[in-house]
Amino acid sequence: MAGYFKKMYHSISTVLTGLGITIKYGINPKTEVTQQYPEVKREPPEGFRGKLFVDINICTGCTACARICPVDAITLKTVRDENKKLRPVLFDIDNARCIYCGLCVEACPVDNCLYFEKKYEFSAYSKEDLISHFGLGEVKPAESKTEDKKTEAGKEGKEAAQ
Amino acid sequence: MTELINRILSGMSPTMPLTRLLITILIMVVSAAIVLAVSLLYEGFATYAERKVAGDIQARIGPNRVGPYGLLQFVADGVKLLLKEDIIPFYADRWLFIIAPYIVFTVSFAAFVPLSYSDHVSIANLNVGVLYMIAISSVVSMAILMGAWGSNNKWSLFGGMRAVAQIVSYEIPIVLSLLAAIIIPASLSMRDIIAYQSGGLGIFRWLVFNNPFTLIAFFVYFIAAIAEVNRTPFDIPEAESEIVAGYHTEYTGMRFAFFFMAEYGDMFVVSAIAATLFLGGWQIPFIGGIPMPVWLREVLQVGVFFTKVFLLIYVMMWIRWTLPRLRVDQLMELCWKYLTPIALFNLIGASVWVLLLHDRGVYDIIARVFTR
Amino acid sequence: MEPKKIYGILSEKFGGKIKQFVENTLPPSVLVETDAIADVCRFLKEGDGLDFTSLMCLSGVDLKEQGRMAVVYHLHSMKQKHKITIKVELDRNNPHVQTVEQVWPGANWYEREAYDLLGIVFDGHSDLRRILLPEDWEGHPLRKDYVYPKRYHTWDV
Amino acid sequence: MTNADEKFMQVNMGPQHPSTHGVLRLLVTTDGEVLSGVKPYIGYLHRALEKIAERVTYPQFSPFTDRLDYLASMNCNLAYAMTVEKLLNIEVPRRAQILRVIMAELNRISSHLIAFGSFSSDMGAFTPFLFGIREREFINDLFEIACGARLTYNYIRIGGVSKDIPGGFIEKTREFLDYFPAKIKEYNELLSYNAIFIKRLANIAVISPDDAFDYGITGPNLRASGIKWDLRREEPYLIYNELDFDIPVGKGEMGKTGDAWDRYMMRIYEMEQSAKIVRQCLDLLAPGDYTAKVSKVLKPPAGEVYVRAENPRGELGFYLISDGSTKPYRLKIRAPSFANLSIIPKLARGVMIADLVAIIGSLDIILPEIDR
Repeated sequence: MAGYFKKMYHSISTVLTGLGITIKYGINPKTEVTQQYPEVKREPPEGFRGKLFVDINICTGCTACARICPVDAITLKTVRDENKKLRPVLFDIDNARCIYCGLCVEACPVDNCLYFEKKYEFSAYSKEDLISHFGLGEVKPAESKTEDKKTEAGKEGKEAAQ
Repeated sequence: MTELINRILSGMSPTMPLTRLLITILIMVVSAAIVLAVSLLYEGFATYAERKVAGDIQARIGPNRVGPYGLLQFVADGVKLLLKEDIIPFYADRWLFIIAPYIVFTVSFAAFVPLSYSDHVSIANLNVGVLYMIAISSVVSMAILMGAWGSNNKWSLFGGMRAVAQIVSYEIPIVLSLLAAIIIPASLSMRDIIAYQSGGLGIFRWLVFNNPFTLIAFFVYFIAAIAEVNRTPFDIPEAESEIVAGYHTEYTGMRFAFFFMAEYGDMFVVSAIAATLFLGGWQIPFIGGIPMPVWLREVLQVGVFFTKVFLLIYVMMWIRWTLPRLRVDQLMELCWKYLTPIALFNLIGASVWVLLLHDRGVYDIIARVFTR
Repeated sequence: MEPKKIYGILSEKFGGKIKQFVENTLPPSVLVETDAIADVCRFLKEGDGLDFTSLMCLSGVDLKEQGRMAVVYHLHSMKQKHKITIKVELDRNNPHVQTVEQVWPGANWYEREAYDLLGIVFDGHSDLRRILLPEDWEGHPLRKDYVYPKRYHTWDV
Repeated sequence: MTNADEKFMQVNMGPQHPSTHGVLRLLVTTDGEVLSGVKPYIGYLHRALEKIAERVTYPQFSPFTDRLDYLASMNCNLAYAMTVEKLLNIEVPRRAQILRVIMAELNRISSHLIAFGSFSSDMGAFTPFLFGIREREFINDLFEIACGARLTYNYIRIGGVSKDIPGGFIEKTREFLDYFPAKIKEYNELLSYNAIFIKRLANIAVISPDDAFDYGITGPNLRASGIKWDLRREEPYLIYNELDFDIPVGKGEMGKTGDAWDRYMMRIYEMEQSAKIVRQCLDLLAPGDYTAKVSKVLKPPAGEVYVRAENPRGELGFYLISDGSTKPYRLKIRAPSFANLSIIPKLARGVMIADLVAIIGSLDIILPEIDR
């Protein structure tokens, strides 16, 4: 019988303790931590991995980024221009495929060439719209020798990258 | 309302039985429409309040997009539910499946009828008001089982079975604890019970303070009432982490909304019973004795009644967002091992109190000591 | 206990069934004859001072160049705090090995996984079904010569 | 579904069920509320990570480990990096080691916060989940400062970490560590010691030490059974042997040792210990290199290693075979949840449906890791 009442006391006291905590939050509006997203936007910190951006004018066309990409999100096509320099005519980054791992940014040998912007809102209505095109388009070629440096690696990665 | 009808009809010639009948029906329909409108509005705001309370407790804001402070959220929800596809499972028992939400909703709506909202505002002042409430709220369990069985879904069936077991069990402590209060005013009419609780600074004549037994009865009733309306920690019939959504797993759109609104309607009803029987109903605390115009008094009384009910509903929401859920057998254990015996002994205690001291409560005794 | 010593105990008990001790793996491994694996495992679990309480990992490996398949058992003792790798090598065309499910019940799922992905059949297993792939999947993807299907039911892959 | 024995009913719990923590399907055979057997079906999230590993280079696989146990990406990164380093014999600089410990332990806290939160919502209490998320946001912010991502960090790399922590990280972490203990106290008062919660969990699904060994259960679930086994102590990696922390073990405070409540409570205790470790590491942090010199193309010598690390959910093991090329020959991932889940058919016999939810939640499984 003593156990019966002890149990009852235990239940009631712990339930009341819990209720005490929740009411503290319930009546104090200062405890609210929600951010009103579309109105209030948080500033991403330095080094935030947002949308990839390529400064195409200083790109050397080395294809290091395309080779390291585990999910094959970067398509790169280079042409030698009249100075025998490799120029990227096609530089597509498929943002739908990108997993924001940052391997390409680290692989890029040129400072401030390939980097993450602080942009995190870039939804689109179709998958094609999610591909950002950075390529130079037509470059006056020295000789019509194009190289397609699409890597084999990570072909299966497509399915895994979400 | 009967009085109203009688008053109108008394001015008419007794030779027009058809007109009398029509007018009676008209008045009934109009008053039913008013109750329906008010209860729908209440249910809408209750869903908003539920979400807002949950938000407050969980350190977030809650609905704030539609209308000022998100107040029109329930309209948006309602429109959304109306536009949802109405799915009836192929293997469902169509008849049961379709009729169940209406029964649940009708029942919860019908329970608004005998409530006494103020001295003169009430739909029907039944002399068996409390009995009527208890009886009609039991029908819910049947309707839930109909819906659950009709869905032809195993999770629904689990929910339905749980709901019936739970509601039937918890009727007992509810009735026993209500009895402990009713024996003092010795009436089943809501109005009489409230009228009995006047005076005493407005609060000390409330039945909850009448004697220690009614105080216990109030808590027993309130706990059992939470179980009766299937809310956490007793929401096992729709425990979403266990049985998906319980009895309304297969319901969509407006049919689901009926179940949903009925839950809030039931919340109002059980809180209103608690307010009526234990917390003095529409009795205005402290300033009840001050003379004032009738219309002001009526408005104040309605306001006070709703305030009490909403406070109790707030407590229900507060409990819901705090506690984890009990298991089925533990729920039954709570009912049969704790609430029912306590309510039973409590009833005996209350009866002895009434037998010895008649209807004098603790306040009366203290007041008598001091006035002597 | 040192892995070398465990190897000593094992070869003393099972003789020729214990084929080889490979030290340059981590943890060092013992190569066991295929038909003795269940006995060896039971001994490893119940033997005095060995107490390999748990099977940490069971992996199938396709050794295509050698025309073999291997099943690798990473064992660990939480009582004695030592660990060892046990290996068996199977015929690649008809990989069969005894189950160790009776020794460590946890092996059940690992063996199903090895069966699913590599097609290694564990004799005596209580419930040898595919575990990760759909039951009607064809082939065993972790084999080195696995051909990717073009279609699965109505989907183009 | 046909069943020879009419007494039993077979129900599919999942793949879409609110409490199966992802896409786990359990074929449940029940007699009313009581389960007579459970058959788990997994693989709905199979992404063939082991096959992918054979097609990508060593550094390229690192982002995929994020997606193993996505609630503890840092720990998965760490285990993978350690595996490859073992193969390549890379010595990691001290600063990188300390940073790794800080990240791993912070991630352990954030993972346990989710475990705590999702378990509480399985048990029907929603508020603790939101509270857990709130604190986790704090840690996510820290990670975002450190590496720029909030969920899939890919921060710990072969040879060290991807970049040094920026200024302000240490202060912010200290701020979190000062703020956190009060919150743990709040969790305990709100949930851990709540009578209903204890009643739901005590003596449920007891895992005896022998069962735990047999099924290869590791991590908090093993320690809850009373076995003091933690890789951070038993096989110290990084700088764990210099740090002072306790390994909480289950003592059966509320029932038998190794019951669901013990398993739940291990996570609360471990959060406290992890906070303690992070505090010590912040004091130890001295300037230095954040990564060892690692060549761009990794070509480990042929060989095989099995390396494991203590993840929030148990021991994550990588069995890596290298054939001397730039790509792994075979990578087997020994996921802790895989082993932890395999005991469910044994535990879930003769318990109730609500208990099954408690068992899944208390084992704290995560499906991406199981299905790989």
